[in-house]
Amino acid sequence: MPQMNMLQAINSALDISMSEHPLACIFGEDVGHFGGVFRATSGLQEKFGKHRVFNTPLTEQGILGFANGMAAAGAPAIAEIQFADYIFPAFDQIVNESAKFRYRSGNEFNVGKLTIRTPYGGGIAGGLYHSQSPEAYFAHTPGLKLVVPRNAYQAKGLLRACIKDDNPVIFFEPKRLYRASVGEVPEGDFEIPLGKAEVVSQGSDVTVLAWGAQMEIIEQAAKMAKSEGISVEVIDLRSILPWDVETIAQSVRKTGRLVISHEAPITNGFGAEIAATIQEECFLHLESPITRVCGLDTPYPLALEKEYIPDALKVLSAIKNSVHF
Amino acid sequence: MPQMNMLQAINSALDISMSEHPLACIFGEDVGHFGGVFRATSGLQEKFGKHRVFNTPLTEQGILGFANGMAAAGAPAIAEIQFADYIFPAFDQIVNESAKFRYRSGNEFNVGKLTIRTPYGGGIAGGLYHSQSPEAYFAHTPGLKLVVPRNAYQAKGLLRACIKDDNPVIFFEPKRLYRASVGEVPEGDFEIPLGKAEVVSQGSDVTVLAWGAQMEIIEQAAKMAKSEGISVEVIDLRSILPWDVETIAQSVRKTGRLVISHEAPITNGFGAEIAATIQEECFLHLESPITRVCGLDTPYPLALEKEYIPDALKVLSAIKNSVHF
Amino acid sequence: MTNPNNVSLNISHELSFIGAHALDIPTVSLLNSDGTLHSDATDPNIDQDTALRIYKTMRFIRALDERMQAAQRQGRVSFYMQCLGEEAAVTASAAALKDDDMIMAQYREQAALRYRGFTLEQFMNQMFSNKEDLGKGRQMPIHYGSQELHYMTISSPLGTQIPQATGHAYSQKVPHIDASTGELSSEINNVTMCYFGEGAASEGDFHAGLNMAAVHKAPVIFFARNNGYAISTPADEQFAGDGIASRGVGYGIKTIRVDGADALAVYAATKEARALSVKTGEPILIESIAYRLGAHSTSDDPSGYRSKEEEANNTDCPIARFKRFLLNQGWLDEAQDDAEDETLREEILNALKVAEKIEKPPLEDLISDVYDTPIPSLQRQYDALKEHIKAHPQAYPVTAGRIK
Amino acid sequence: MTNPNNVSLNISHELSFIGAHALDIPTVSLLNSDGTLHSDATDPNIDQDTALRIYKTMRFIRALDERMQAAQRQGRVSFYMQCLGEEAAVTASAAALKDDDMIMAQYREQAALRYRGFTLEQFMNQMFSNKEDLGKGRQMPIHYGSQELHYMTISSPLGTQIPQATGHAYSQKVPHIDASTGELSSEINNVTMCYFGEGAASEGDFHAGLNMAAVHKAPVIFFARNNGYAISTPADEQFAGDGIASRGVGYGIKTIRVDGADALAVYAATKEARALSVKTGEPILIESIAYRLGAHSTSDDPSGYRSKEEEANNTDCPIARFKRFLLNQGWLDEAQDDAEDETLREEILNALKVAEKIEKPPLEDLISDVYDTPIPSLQRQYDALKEHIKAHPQAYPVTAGRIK
Ligand SMILES: Cc1ncc(C[n+]2csc(CCOP(=O)(O)OP(=O)(O)O)c2C)c(N)n1
Ligand SMILES: Cc1ncc(C[n+]2csc(CCOP(=O)(O)OP(=O)(O)O)c2C)c(N)n1
Ligand SMILES: [Mg+2]
Ligand SMILES: [Mg+2]
Repeated sequence: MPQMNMLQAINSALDISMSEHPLACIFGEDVGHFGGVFRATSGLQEKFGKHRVFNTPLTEQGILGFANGMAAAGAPAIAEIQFADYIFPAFDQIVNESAKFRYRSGNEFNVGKLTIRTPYGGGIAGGLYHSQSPEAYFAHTPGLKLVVPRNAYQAKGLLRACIKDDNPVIFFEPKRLYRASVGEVPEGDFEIPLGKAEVVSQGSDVTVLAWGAQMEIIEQAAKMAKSEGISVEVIDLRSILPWDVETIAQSVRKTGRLVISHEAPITNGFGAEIAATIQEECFLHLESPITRVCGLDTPYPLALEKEYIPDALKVLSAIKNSVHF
Repeated sequence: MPQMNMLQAINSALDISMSEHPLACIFGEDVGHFGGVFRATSGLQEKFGKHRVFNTPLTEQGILGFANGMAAAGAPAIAEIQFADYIFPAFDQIVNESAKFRYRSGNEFNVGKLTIRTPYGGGIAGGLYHSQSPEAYFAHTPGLKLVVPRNAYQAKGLLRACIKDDNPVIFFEPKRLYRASVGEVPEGDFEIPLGKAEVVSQGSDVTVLAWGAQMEIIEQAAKMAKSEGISVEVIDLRSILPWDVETIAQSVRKTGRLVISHEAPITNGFGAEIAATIQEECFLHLESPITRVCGLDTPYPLALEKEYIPDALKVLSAIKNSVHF
Repeated sequence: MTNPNNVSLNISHELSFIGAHALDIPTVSLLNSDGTLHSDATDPNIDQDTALRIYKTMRFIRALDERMQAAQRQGRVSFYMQCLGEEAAVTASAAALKDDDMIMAQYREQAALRYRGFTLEQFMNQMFSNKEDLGKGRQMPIHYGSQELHYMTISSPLGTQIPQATGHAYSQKVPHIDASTGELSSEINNVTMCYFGEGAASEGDFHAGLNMAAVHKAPVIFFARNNGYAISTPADEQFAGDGIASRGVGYGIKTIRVDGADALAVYAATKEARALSVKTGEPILIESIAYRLGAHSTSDDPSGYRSKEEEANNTDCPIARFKRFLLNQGWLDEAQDDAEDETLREEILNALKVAEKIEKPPLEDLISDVYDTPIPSLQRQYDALKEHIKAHPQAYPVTAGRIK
Repeated sequence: MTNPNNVSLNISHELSFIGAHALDIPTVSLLNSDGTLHSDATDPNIDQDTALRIYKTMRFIRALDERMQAAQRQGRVSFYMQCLGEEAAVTASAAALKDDDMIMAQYREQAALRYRGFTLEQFMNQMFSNKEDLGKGRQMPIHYGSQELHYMTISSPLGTQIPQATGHAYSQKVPHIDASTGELSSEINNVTMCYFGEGAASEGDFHAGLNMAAVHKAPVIFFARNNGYAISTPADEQFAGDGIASRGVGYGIKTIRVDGADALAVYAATKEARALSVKTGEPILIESIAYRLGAHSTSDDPSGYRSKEEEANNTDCPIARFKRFLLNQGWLDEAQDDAEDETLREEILNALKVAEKIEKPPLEDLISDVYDTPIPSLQRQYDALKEHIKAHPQAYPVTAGRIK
């Protein structure tokens, strides 16, 4: 199997998707000839033509409005938002339109063919507006699916599933890993099912859960914990909506403990939903409170980013507190 | 004390605020001569002039952009979004701008003088787009304050506090109660502090928590529970951000049980944050899982609204399940 | 414009500003108020069938609007919006399209849907959100939609359909593009028709939709209904340019302004716009000028914000004008028309009585269509709700009896 | 326009479209490339002090840009954006303002801030996000701001400052309105200056900001920097109208297009715009045409998206042109100027070396300014963080030693 980094894996998933459907289009700011500011769409305009892979004017609400209309016409619409921090001008088109299109029309119309790709997350000295992890803003919206890959392999398989899924999906790409995550990825087509978490490594003392770039951090914390004699079950949630309650609950029934970690600010992040649901599902099995290790409740900082982020040391302390409660 | 309905109470708070500061302005769609589609700003243009109380063009992002600029200039900017369902085009201006203005500038600039008023909530046969309760979408945003009054008295006192507070605040008005909630409200100025929940009635078996229009529902459920011998402590959260962890935790430490109810869809609603925090704060005191009685995870429906809403019967069952766990 | 900044290249050494209203934009009108063509007007040569179809659609909508306005006053429906004054703008523009051109409307365009053949029963079922409603009873009255008739279901948030129409139209163009040259290889089959009010044109989505359509040459017709008001907000508190038409040049979009109470002018302009658009792919902006003769909706009373004088000066009925044209042409028998109108009004009342008695959608429809298939958490919520309703059937009379 | 639809009233009976580029918009240029005034040009009669202040600002910014671009290549700062080619557009427009007119810029307008007196140290402290940075080290390099200098802190999301500038300007007008007549009772003290790129002008916020300014007559100058590119996207994939200036008429805003590499033209146009605006309250749109001579930022390489030929055809240096003017006027001594430039470049390097060594902001600044005072939950998070850092000082070397 060839080695690919995450950008190559994404590019490959896009390439296959464009070949699959003659009406499929990829569009967004700078995605055309330039191939996107991170080069995820590199080479695709040359291959599929300027009419199918193109730059848009600089308007996120327009990109999503355009994408909704294209998807409503039955064509796969693959829209890129250059940074997840800039998805908010499109919030109305996503939350009030994409998510509600099928329901409000009684299934006369739908935008199931819509996929939104957007790089998210911190750790790149990006400050307030090149670091946000806005998944929780969308998680309160029935009608959307939300997916976050943790590495190159997952990125290709999950993105293909997102594009083929008949619902509007937002695919959050951990930009810190774009070039850093390299691994074996099949050249050909494959899919990883949406809505299923993955137990990345088994353990018995505590369940630790994250998604996307944060997986690297919790895996590191799990290793540190192991050296202190704590056995951690590491889970990658992968899909935020729908999310895999059963896999998490099963793990927590076994370990009796849960630590959730995400980069976004703690208050009303998606960790809140997981904690709320799991304390109910596993009430009689919990041996310590469910803990969240997350970003602080501030905008994303720059100079003090290291202090801000939920790093492995912070996750490790939470693991220890949970086990020694 | 005079009797006022909630609209009159709001109007009175606005009137006092406009008199207080010569640069204060009220603006939004149809708020001018017409006095707003619900008439909350009725009579104010006549009193303070067309230059201080005025209609805007139909653009929510513009209203909030304009409001941010005015507040940054040091003038109290009181913006109305006609329905909370239409606040999403302004999401970027609120979440990326208002909330981060002070932080990103190192306090060189701030929009503390911004207040956003918007009618929210269901129960008025409004369907998808005249019924939403979007508070949780904003609750994940450090820098904002969020406030919801439950009756006319609270509306006046809290709105005055919002306008005087030196941070951007969203004031969600339960439109179902605009005319229905009538009570004694002081003619003159008074304030109710932000960030403080109120124990509306004391009880010992279970704590039931809500905010805004949903308070009426849980009070009704508490009465029904009482007739079945269950003693309910009823709490009005009042402020979503910052929220009063201490008052809730204290109550739950006493009752050992918590039921949270809100109109918005359950997944990642603000109930999730409360449950996540309280299971951690009160882990050793909880005698049953924290339960949420909320809207279903669908867009807000019309014909089957009665089935959809978290009504008193559903809250009552949750209370009973919690007590008999 | 072949320079990097994409601007015209004439240089001036004199400091002078372009006037705030530098364009002179006329309103195209073809029919006199007496139903005769202006002497110097371009005759659009409308055929008798089309003309009668337009007329009957307008007459139907007027009757429906009057009946439903009254029904709302009686408390039989919760909400209604009339098209009064804008029937010609909507109907004649829809008539200039092919019946399978997608229409993406705002909400006051029921006449376009009727023109396509939406039945009286379908209108009623939607307004009573009963189980026969194509929309499954989920939206407020007047939020119609029909896949079969290529009429996108109405969405309340204003302006959102504008960039959507651009994307929709663009997608229809894609198969007609020669990948090697980037040029059109054939005429495009369909345009997308996008209606919106002069109020909604203030939304950011308007800007995005028109700009993207111009840049990407999407075959979309932007039909701005300037009826003078957005609820209570008059047009001069909505914009300071010369109507909506003055914006066309800012996007590089060919534009025309028409008298929206003149069915012939609207028909002719839209037909020409469509012909241009399918040939070149380019979007066209049409601004229709007609006064909103009625209230914004049943929730409002315009006497609170507009004067009796203004209302008295603006009473132009587009149906009456077009009727005079038809009578002049000898295409209409007035007595027969009156009789048909009478019958129609009875049919409407009867249909209303039928629709209001049809039961509401079943409980399943509370959760279907959120996704293509319900996700597990929603299915669990639904199962719990079913149990709850079964335990308290008296509290949920609409659905309790029908739960399986 | 005194009719309910707020449109001009001329009627036409002929079906014809307004052309997509119906306006003829010239570019105002005053200075020849040799630094002489065009023979038929309006002389703005700039005074020597202002001219020299403009020149020295431009020279400073050019030196700073070159130094910081290199510093980024050396890995000393993470990011930088040059103003190359647009120095005259930014500096001369700022020079036409009063120093206490608020400037709300996009990010490439460091020259305006320098013109106001932002010190070399202040620039450096921001770029190194050290504890002396007015912004407390929270934003990426080049996100400057200064309350004292009336320069609103830069915000990365594009276009957001446009409607904000409208609201800000409107608020400055309020005290000058006579409540009884609604008219201005005196000249307005200040305008608000709003800079943005031709790319950002595609955002919905642009539409909202300009429309609201026109309707509410807010004294704001919209200064569109059309430099041909938005990162890699060329202007002809950004809009299809004639530049940004063609949009003015759509909002009813007086508009002018200037040669942005011509400091005199920019100065004259902005001065005139300001004078109009403080008198009437009305907004003005200025489009500046200048080519982005450099890369978008240090993160990009334009050779991937624009041709060598194009770059070779666009090399107009605004500083050189203005320098020739100054020399012609006899206001500048070239040898002295060269020497000053030399010294300046050394000062910049030294300041960089100082700033990069100043320590980062203290831990408190991680949570201050989220609110006016920290809310309880954030205070708890902070306390926990402090304990954590105290327990692991080696992992947080930047702050650990300074925690109280
Ligand atoms: C985004 C959004 N904001 C506000 C509203 C509330 N609203 C409904 S109709 C309307 C006025 C629309 O006026 P216009 O576009 O001129 O259409 P008309 O009613 O005149 O046909 C408003 C403000 C809405 N539906 N959507
Ligand atoms: C809302 C938003 N979308 C996207 C971006 C990413 N971005 C930063 S600069 C830029 C191009 C801006 O071009 P233009 O407005 O022409 O200004 P210029 O760089 O040419 O001065 C883009 C797309 C952003 N900062 N904000
Ligand atoms: Mg209107
Ligand atoms: Mg540019």
